[in-house]
Amino acid sequence: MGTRGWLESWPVWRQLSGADPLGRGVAAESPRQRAIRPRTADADRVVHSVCPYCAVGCAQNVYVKDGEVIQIEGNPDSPISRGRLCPKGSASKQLVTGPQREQKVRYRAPYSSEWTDLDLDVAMDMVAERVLAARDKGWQNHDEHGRPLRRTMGIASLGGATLDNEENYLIKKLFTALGAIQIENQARI
Amino acid sequence: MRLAANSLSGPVEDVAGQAGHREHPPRMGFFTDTSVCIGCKACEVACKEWNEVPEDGLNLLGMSMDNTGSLGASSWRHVAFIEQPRRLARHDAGIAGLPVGPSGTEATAGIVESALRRAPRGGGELGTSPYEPGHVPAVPLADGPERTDFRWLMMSDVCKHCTHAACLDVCPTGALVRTEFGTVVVQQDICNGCGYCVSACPFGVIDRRPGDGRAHKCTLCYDRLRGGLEPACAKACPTSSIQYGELDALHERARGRLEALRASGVAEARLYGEDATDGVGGCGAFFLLLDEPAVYGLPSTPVVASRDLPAMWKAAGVAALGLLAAALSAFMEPRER
Amino acid sequence: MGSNMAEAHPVGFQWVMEAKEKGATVIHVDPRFTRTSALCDLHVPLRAGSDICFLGGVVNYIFEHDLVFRDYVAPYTNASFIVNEDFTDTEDLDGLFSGWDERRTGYDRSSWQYEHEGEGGTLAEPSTREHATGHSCGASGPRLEGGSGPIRRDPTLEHPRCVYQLLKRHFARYRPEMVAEVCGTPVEQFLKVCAAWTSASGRERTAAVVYAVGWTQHTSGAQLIRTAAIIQLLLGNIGRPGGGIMAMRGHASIQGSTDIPTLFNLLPGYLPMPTAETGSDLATYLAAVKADRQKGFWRLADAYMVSLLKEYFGERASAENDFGFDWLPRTSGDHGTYRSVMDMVDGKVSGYFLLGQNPAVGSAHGRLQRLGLANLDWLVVRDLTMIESATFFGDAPEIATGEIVPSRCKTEVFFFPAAAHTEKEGSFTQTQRMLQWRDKAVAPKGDQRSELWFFYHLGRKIKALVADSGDERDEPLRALWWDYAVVGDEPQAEDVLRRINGYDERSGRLLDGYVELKADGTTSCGCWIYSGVFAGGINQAARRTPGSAKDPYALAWGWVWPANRRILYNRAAADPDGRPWSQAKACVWWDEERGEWIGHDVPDFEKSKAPSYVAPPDAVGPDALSGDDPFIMQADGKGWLMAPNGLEDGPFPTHYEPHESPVANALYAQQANPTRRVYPRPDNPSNPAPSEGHREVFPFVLTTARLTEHHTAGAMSRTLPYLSELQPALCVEVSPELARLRDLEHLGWAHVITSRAAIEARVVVTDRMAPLVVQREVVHQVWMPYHFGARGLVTGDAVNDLFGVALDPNVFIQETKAATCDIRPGRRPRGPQLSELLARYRARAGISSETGTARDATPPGGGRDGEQEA
Amino acid sequence: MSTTNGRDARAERGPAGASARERRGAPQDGSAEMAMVARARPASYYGRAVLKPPVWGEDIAYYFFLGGLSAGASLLAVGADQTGRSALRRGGRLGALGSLGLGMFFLVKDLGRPERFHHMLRVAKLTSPMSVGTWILSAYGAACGMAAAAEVWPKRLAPRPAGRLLAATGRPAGLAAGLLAPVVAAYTAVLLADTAVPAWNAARRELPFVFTASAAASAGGLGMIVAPPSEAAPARRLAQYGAIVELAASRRLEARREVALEPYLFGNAGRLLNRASALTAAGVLGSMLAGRRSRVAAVASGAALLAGGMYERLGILRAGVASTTDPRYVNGG
Repeated sequence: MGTRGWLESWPVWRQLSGADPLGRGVAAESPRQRAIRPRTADADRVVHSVCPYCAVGCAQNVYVKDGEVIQIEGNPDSPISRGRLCPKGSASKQLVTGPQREQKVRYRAPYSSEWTDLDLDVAMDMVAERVLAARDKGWQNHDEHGRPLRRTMGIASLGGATLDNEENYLIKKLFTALGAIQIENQARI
Repeated sequence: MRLAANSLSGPVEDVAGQAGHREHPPRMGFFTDTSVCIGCKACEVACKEWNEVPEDGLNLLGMSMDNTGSLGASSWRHVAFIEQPRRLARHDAGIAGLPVGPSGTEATAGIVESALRRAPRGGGELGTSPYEPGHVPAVPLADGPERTDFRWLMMSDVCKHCTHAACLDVCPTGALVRTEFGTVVVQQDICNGCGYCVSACPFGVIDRRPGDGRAHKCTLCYDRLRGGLEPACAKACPTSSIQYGELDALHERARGRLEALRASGVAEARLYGEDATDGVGGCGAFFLLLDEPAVYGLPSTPVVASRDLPAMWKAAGVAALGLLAAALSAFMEPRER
Repeated sequence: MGSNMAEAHPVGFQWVMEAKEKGATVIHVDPRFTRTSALCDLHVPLRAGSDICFLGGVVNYIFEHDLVFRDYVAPYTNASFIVNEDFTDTEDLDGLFSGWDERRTGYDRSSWQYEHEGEGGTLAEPSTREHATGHSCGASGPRLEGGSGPIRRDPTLEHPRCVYQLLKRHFARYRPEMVAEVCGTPVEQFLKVCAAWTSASGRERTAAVVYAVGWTQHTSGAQLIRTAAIIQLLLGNIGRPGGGIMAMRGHASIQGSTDIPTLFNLLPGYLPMPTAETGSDLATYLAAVKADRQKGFWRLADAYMVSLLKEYFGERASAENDFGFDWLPRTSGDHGTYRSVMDMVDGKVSGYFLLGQNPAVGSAHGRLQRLGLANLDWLVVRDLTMIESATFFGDAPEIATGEIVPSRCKTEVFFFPAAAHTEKEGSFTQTQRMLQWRDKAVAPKGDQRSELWFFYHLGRKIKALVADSGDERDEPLRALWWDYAVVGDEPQAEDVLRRINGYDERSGRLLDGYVELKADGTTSCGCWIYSGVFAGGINQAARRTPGSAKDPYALAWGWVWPANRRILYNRAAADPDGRPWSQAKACVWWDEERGEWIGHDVPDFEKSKAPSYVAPPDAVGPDALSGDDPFIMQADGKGWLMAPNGLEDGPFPTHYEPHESPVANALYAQQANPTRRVYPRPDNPSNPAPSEGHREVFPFVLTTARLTEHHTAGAMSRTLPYLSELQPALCVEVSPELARLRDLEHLGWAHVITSRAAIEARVVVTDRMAPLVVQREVVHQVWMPYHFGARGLVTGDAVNDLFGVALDPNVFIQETKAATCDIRPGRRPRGPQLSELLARYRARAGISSETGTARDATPPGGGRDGEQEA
Repeated sequence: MSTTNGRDARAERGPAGASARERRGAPQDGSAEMAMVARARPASYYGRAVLKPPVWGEDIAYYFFLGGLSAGASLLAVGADQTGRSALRRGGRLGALGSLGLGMFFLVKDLGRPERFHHMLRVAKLTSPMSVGTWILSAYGAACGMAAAAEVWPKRLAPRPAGRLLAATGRPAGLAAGLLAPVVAAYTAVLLADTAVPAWNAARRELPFVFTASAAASAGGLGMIVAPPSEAAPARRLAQYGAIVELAASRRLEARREVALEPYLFGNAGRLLNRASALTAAGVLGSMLAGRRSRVAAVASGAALLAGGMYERLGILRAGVASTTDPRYVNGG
């Protein structure tokens, strides 16, 4: 940088030499200010999504950079939401990227006051075994009139209103094959 | 160097040009139409998400549904909620015929006010820092006439991006600048936290963030504007209460809206901040209000203090000369023994 | 009504604001003045839980002022149908309909049926309580033998036993003065609503109704919505643009979780679960789902069911084995979530899955929920964050009272972190039945997994465990088709959706819609109403073409079931001759030249069936639908002003007081819904009914709602700083009048007490709450948001602890929108003192487990409505 | 924005001052609030401040005081230099630099980002009194520094080139400092007046006089401390002039009876300003009665004047803050 360049980098010089003598605009801009652009411009990709809160179904654009969500905002193309989001929808970046989210499987042993960590695959095996055991424990083959029931009262489930259709489909299908009938969700509440 | 006309006050045709921007885009701004605000606060959240503004206190304030309290270093949008035992034009609150007593609005507002009196900086840190009102003396519900009506006003407040921005005028580091869009922003790499802008702003908008030390306020999403996007709050606003666009077009739209509202009987509707002849030369963010500005916590007649700067320097010059003269005369006396 | 749309669905409310801008009158009927009320033209207060009386008053007004849209009502509804002469109305039985069975505390519905031409009159309808009950009808029209006719009709609507006249008489006493007395709504206010609503009727104008859980969470919730449906039918506002009844549902895919249900009584597509009675074989089951001689598309339920079984069991489902029907479990009565929780308390349930659900905060009677959780063998919680339902062993209020002792609580808890909506692909079905596909943005971290992953792999592991068991009861697991496409270890949601859409099993082609389904096992389909979502082999839910002037319904954005129809029953948007009622309200219409229905929307009618078509008398199913039968899912093709079948609590909606009410029923001796489900148990006490005395103990009406800034039980909002700071504390809103009465201070503390719980909150004194005069007495209402719990950035007592379990008889939804309570200044007591306080209140009110559960207003000792468990 | 009809408003409300006193001065027992609520309140948003109270702490008041003191001291030093009062010159020059240095310390300390102090020199903004002040201070500081350096340069090093240079520039530097000094003393008043703070802005005509006069009084006090009474007559006179103008300007603020000026009279700020007036008056009286005879009395009087000057700035700062916390001062009422 020559002397002139050095001088140019000094706002006072730019005040004296340029169109902003009072130093309230261009003269006072820093290099960072001149380079500013929206962080979404640096996104690797924009992914189409839908707000996970209420059932209006506002379309969201999820901006992703380096495998992380850097911004979520409304998709203006949506005939439902026209790009708008309520406070909850507007907070959904915090919802998915915030520190409140758990990342590890946690296990509370009977009679304990503590959580401990558990390997995911081990936990899955434990749950599979317990499902079959609970199923057997609550199994009912026939009712008092001898009519077939083929069901278990040992397992119950609650949830699904914020899950995907495909997920609910598998849940209902698997539980039905297991004979579990007490499968419920928020729609009952 | 020559200064343009109305450098300190009065209407300005080309604010960005006055700040040295050449071939700049038209002046952009906000029109906030409070008559369609549903008080959802999406603007507050969308603003914080985009600008990564920190949470500023988890406190119940008792100001109707407002738990933000005011604009501040960590609240660049603030939705005000005003409950009034009055009628809003043809709106019917359904109070008539109910077994009601006097309104509670005065008493509840009184309790909040007395709590604010005890708050740090008189409640001026709402929107910037946590504040727990704690227990305040109860105000007995007043006797009086039965309430007969009710209205609930909501308004999303924001930095006004004044034509003559006091914060910008007084900033000694050049951290505050006028952008090519005619908006006013703090350059966070420059601000040294002198705090002058805080005292200068006639709207009580900008503040210094504790722990950070720098001044913060709405940037009208300068970065987004640079990318051709609209500000986060305006984009989120479900009912288009917050409208973003070219200021001239917004003015036109606002006048149309005002006429329509007045025609429908809302006699109190008024525009605030759209008048280029007001004390700040008009605002880049202006409002359609349904009551007088003070009700929303806005100054009735905001003025940029720099308007009087020449007079102030003149007075200071006289005082300085006076000091010089006093010093001279102090030594002019014959030498004492 | 029953919805606080601006607060609970702000983005949806933009359309209301736009309609208002265009001149629509917007009315909000709600116990409390909300952010919705502030933006409406008119807010009308009413007492929580009195909505049927209010709406019945509107029905009455329509008849009194002769405002029925006859051109619509006569051809499109069952108004002209003649009803069995044995039918007796509540007017004559003081709040009961004919067919009441005291022993079963339920109705025999045979006297509610239509009269048929020719021999026999009515057709016998089997009607034990557990058969074809409301909860097994889902959103479909219920079975109706003889729906295809010939039904006796009087097109003049003069016959004293025609539905029209019966309806008129049923609501004759619901006059404005009665509405004022029951609802507390001043006559003048009520009449304003009537005038505005009825003016939006006829060819040129329509009115729309928006409701939410403010209507469903009542012991008469289903009938409440029916009352609105009756009004909308009478005004000709169903099936038309700008009309209808809009359920504002509260969760991203709660509509989807009803369509593809995780509900005990339903299989996908509103097919009922087999019951002990209907489950002996497929034919018996199908006979219970559909009548032989009925109209409409439900007549084809055999094709839907067989296709489902083909998806479930693949090759193993064949005509020889009844398509594996016998592998399905059978229900017997109520297996709803509240029943299950009581069974947990009673030690009958071993394991419990909570999938994005937080019943310790979000379900009624939190204490019962937590005691249930503490009495399991194991509990699996899958959520984004730690929730109260997982950490109950450490932070339940019952630990302070000594009711839960961690060291003696055996429940083994597994917490699995869930993937968020950005971390998995899949479809949500929003509140207008629209499926919208989400793409996956990023990979979840650590152990976070989707439910799809979890259940796919759980199923895989279980199938492996039972592969060689030899046990007959494991046969359905072995037969279960589970070969969904997997990439890495991630099951592919799109493949699941393809299987839901269905295939032609012979050609392997994806089906284009449910009309292609066959009952012979040659098609498979996971959910018949979703068939078509992969029409043409394309994921229609992932379409994102915005709407335009030429395409006002944005038909290429997402996909709406059924068949991408945006307005259900839109045949009714045209007059009987097939012309739009008016050009401004044109939606679909009959194009004579092309010989088909066309329009802005996808016609919800057989495309080439002319308006003048008259079905032959012996036709059944879709073939029996005439050109003026717009309601193609109904067994008679008509909109039902009277429901001869499908509802537990009567063919007409009737005003009953909420399960807990401060006042006696002013209309009938019958106090509350006689068929409501109550559970008289010591751990589920009810506050007394007025006839039982002690009404001064719980003198106020309690109601709850959402805040814009929070989401349901709070796990997705109380944990976020940006939302928590906006509503940082549990508050209770009271009127200045109640504040004065109870010495409550703005921003001070108060506690709210019912026979179940006492919880504390900060007081907000506001003019937005106002007392009402009900039956000449002042009634105060208390409002609280229900989002708070023990965890998160902002915490508070769980409001749902205040409520007990009393359910709607049709859908088993609890009454959490109206109860009685007391409110006192100051914080609640802690630990054992809290239990003592509640015991004192129960003693003062003379509460036993039977209190409040009496069927009617007659002194206790008569019929009981308690669920009688064998 | 300041109230233009303050007189009427105040007259109507009668004991408006009393209510202000209650709010800030009286013990907070709640009775004030009760009384307040009973009255119909002027339109406001829950009584919340319209403006942000200044973030400036007492450090800034110290800086104002020390800056003024430095300016006055420089003037004294010039006079003393010209009139051969070496003790007064020495005390003035060192006092000017010392107080300036200490003042700068407080100024920088009060910044949110002190390490970015130098950003003040990025721009030269005529619209910003703080920027203008910064540049004046820079020049003034340099002059002050050179004058003080000449004062303390060891005699045995005088022959060195640097010593010779200092000897030559000491006087011109002192003179330059003296000429800049009045601006240094006055600009801080403009700095305060050029804000939205009602009490400061409404006093924009008076504040420069208060500030320069107070600077004179303080410097006079300093002169009386650092110089023997025999040399300190100009210091005493300067103090007297300053005190008279300062007290007169304060009275004038009172006399204007504008609502926005109320905070100068009541509450915490009012008490500080009363104390300032009392100390200044006592200092001047002391200097007139005993200043020329007793060194002890002179030092005591000087100290009183200095304390008075400091309380003056503290009071003005507090009055400004107080005027922002009540919406009444912005929107009337």
